[in-house]
Amino acid sequence: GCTAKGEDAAPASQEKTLVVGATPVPHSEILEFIKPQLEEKGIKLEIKEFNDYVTPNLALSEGELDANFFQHAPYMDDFAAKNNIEIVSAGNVHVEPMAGYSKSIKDLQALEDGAAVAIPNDPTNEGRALLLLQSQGIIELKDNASLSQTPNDIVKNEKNLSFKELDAAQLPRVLDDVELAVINTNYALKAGMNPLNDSLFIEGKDSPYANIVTVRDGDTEREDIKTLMEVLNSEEVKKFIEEKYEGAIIPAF
Amino acid sequence: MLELQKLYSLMVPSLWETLYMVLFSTVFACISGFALGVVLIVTEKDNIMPMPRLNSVIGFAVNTARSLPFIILIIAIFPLSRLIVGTSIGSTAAIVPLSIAAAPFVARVVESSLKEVDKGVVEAAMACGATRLQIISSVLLPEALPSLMLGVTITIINILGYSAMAGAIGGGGIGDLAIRYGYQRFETDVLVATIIVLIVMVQAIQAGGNMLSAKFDKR
Amino acid sequence: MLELQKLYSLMVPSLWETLYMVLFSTVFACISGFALGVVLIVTEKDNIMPMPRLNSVIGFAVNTARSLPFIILIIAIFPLSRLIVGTSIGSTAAIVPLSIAAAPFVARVVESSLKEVDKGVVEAAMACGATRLQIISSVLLPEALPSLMLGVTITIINILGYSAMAGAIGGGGIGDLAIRYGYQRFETDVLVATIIVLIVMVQAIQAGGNMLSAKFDKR
Amino acid sequence: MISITGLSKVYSSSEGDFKALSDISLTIEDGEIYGIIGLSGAGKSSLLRCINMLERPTSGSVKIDGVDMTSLSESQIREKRKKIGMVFQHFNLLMNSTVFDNIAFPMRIAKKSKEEIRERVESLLQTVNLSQKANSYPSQLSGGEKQRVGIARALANSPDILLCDEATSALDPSTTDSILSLIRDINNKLGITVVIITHEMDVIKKVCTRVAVLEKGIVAEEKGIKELIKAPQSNTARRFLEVTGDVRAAEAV
Amino acid sequence: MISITGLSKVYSSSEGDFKALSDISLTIEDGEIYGIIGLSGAGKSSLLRCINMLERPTSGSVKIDGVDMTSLSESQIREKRKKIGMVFQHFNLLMNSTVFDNIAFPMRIAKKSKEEIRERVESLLQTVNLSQKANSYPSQLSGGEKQRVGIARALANSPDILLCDEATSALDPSTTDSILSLIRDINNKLGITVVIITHEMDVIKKVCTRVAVLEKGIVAEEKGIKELIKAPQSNTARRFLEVTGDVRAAEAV
Ligand SMILES: Nc1ncnc2c1ncn2[C@@H]1O[C@H](COP(=O)(O)OP(=O)(O)OP(=O)(O)O)[C@@H](O)[C@H]1O
Ligand SMILES: Nc1ncnc2c1ncn2[C@@H]1O[C@H](COP(=O)(O)OP(=O)(O)OP(=O)(O)O)[C@@H](O)[C@H]1O
Ligand SMILES: [Mg+2]
Ligand SMILES: [Mg+2]
Repeated sequence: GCTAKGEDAAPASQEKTLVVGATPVPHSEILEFIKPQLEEKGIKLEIKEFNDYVTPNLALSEGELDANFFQHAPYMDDFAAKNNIEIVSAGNVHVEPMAGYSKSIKDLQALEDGAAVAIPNDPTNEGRALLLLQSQGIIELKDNASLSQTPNDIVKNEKNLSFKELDAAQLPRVLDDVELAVINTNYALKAGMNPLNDSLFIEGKDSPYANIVTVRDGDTEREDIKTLMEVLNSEEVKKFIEEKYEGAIIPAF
Repeated sequence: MLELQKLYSLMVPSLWETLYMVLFSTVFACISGFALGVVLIVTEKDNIMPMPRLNSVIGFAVNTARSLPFIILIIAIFPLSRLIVGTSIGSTAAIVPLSIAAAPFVARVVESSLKEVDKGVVEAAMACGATRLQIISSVLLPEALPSLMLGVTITIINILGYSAMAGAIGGGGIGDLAIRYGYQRFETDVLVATIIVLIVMVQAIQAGGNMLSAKFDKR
Repeated sequence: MLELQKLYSLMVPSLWETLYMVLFSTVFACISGFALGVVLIVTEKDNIMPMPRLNSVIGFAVNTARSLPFIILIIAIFPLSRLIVGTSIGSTAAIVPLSIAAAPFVARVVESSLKEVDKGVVEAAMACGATRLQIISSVLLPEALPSLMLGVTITIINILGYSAMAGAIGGGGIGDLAIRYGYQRFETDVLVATIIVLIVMVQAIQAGGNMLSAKFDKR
Repeated sequence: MISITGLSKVYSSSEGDFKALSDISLTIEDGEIYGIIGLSGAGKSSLLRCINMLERPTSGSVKIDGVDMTSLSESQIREKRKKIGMVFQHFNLLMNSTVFDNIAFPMRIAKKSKEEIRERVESLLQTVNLSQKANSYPSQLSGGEKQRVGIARALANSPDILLCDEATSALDPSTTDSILSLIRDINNKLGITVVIITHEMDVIKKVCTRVAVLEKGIVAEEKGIKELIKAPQSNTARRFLEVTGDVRAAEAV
Repeated sequence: MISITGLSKVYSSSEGDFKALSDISLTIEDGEIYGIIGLSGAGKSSLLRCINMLERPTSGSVKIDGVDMTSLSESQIREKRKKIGMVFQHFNLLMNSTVFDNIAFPMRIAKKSKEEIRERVESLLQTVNLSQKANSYPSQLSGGEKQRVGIARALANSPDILLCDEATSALDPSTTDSILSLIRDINNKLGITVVIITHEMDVIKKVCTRVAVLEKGIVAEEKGIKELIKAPQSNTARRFLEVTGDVRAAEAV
């Protein structure tokens, strides 16, 4: 299986199949939304849902997928460098600003000494959460940019915060157990919180973490990929994202 | 109405994926696990084919396979999956790591079942001039059958549990549905529905296993 | 040098977390699993305390606990964890779902071991006027001891495997380290180190289990 | 006194029912040594097992000292059984316990003191000539040695009734003789009631006061041992005596 | 011809070594029915099990028809064993196989044809009077019935040598008699060699040509049955004969 399914579509059939890997929320939901539009343009979209941040990239580079849609550019770059594979962005789709939530405090200054802070434990989110906390001035990190940082890379922690690294989807569920949790917007939304109203702080709209569609190097000019990006960056999708995610997920095109 | 329809359209393919993955993984895990387990038993010292070196090597391999966290196992055998099923993602690809994770488990279960076979009966077979293979096939396995059935039942339910992790490589299935919709999307109705289906499946597997085991138990 | 130091500072606490989680989970899972397994056996029809209704209820409970994908089990018992250990995150909190996931497994393993005990010996105990509890404690358990040891060994290794998933609620441990650093962050040195540690642990557990089982096997 | 009235036992299996005992009525007086003989499969073991309710009779009653065993509760049966020793045809020893612990078993069940147990077991070990093997496990014993452990175990609690299912069949004549003397002794001294199944006419002749002859699940005849030898009525009894030379073949026809 | 030379057997266990047989030398001629007697624990079963190598002798040799069994390879021993039937003291039946399948077992091992197996098993079932129980499982049989299955199984492959470890101890005298007749018959007709361990002097007297008397692991005496009865030398032999009334107690002292 060296050739992607999209490429070996027989001329007999007009329909091309595009296999795209995605994580469930919101990526796969957005893809699900554009399925009919792509169909009209003669592209059959096959969504493969992943529960993991490593396998979709590997599967992409191996040609098992035509594209994937789950990560932001900094993570992709880091991944590509570490694994020596050539994958590139085909374009931005949306930004999921991360935000800090708490049930016990209303103001970050009220954070007690030694408080427990929950952050996501996966590499696309953990470093990002820490950088967000640094931008709030409560910790200092070794590096001002590196995404691969963990609590071990904290150089200054005046409040002696104790960090709990949890599965991202757990975070909304453990707000009772910690003072502060840095939660991805999609999970906060699903758990019934509104990032705009309920959060203590939130990433700015200029976040570098726009979620991208990733393809193998050289595929950006492929017709079907171009069509995919066209549809993803259409007004309908913008409206869909804005309506469905109530402003907590922001279109980045 | 719409909700039900959505539920249905989610559940049905997942159910098939689960059945597909669990069925094939069980078959492969049992074949290799039985082979490994039998070798583990018969090559023990004082057993019918003492080969302590081989025994240690296989024991080590079995232990190693059981040491790896499942997700790491999945990645470690990517090349193997591709070689065997031509792809490293999807339900079919998930069968490879599932089988490999379950086989050593089966091996240990088989080992512990076969150990319970009365040594006197094995002696009786030896006294007839039975070869080792004959002893295995005509004495050890049939005499341990009820216990093996229960072991296989435990294995199938274990594989079903592990299959929930097949989502990491896009394997899908009921457990993955529970995780993706119930856990990650917070959709309680899907969660409840998947869990009911899972409970029914486990219940059925266990009941079937118990029944077969009792049926073959003539002691 | 620095690398080694970093490795060391990552590994040592993780190792303790793993030992802590596995040890306590094993103890709790075994206590409850043995109790459930024994009840499952003795309440069977034709056994020493036939109570088919109770048997079905417990069988159902055991099956249900085994139906849930581990991550779902974790969130399902959040309230319980909070009640018992005061929090739902961290190594201590992870012990609750680990024990609950392993207990029904132990129950099935115990059930299948106890089934192998010679009925004649149970009869001999009955003929002496032994109570059911005495039959369980003085006949079933000691006679099944070697097989139970192997079952507990399988369980411990299973719990070790599951403990890798404790990372989801910040439980930490070697398996989680392997996943987060070795797998997700591609730090090969951490991956290799953790896997070596895991292999050594599994190897030691299995060797210990085999030894104890053989030691108590006087047949 | 053990009185059995109208007892039958049917074994049900998927292949159909098998009537092993039908309408057995017998009375065994206190202090008797009562023999049961019969061809292989005649129902001897089944009958013996019905006496202590190891096998529930399908119909009929078994009264011990006037108490109907079939009407007792589980716990009442247990109490009764503590005073009934049983030697099994297949020994049924605990494989993972030593000879000592096997013999001590019924006393531990009856919660005797450690001291008492040790003394009694040691004296029993001497009686059955197994002191050397106290710490051996059953798998290290010869057939006869296992049987002697079974006999010692049956005697451990100083029972009022002793049920022996071919207790001496694995023993050489000399060991058999010493076991029989032992049984006769305790019977004389303590007045215990003994029920013996045996194939060996020698055993019957040596110790039994009365004998029941079973034939295909019914009592073919029952009488004092002397009368039996003098005038066997049933075919089985005649054949038993003929084989051992007590009745000449000619007479038997 | 079976010739045993300087055979000893030591059982090692954690509690120390136990010498069950020491320096046994015996010759059993072809076509003989050879008896082995001795007290319980004397080493009879151990000796018998050394003949077909179920127990590896610690030292010494066992020659069958001139071939030293101890020097054979596993597969050569297997071939030899196909012509050696064995009846076990504890039956050792397959619990999950029917009576029929248990008896068929050695023939299946020897890859006999289905037809041949069916015929032979049916005739053996008739011989041991178990045709009714062909489809029963061992757990549904009485002790004597199990033993008869064991005997039928040992005869299934029409062996040249038959090793019987107390093959009739669980049988009533009449069944014993018919089994013994059977053994004598096949011995007469086919010239098979039979080695019998028994506690029953009746059995010895009825079928054996020669007898070895074991005492604590050594051969105390070995002679023709008539000479043994006339002039027993060993204590054991005297006691055996005394108990069965062949020698009066007075003479024995
Ligand atoms: N595996 C073993 N380990 C240690 N001792 C053993 C083992 N097997 C047998 N023995 C001992 O060896 C001796 C001889 O045993 P064997 O079974 O040959 O006796 P036997 O003459 O057949 O006696 P019986 O008539 O009681 O069957 C016995 O004292 C027994 O305790
Ligand atoms: N569980 C069972 N199921 C079916 N039939 C049985 C069962 N147990 C015993 N029987 C049958 O009942 C009959 C009587 O068995 P029992 O064991 O009482 O015989 P026995 O007189 O003790 O014979 P033996 O002298 O051979 O030990 C036998 O024919 C046997 O096959
Ligand atoms: Mg019987
Ligand atoms: Mg013996």
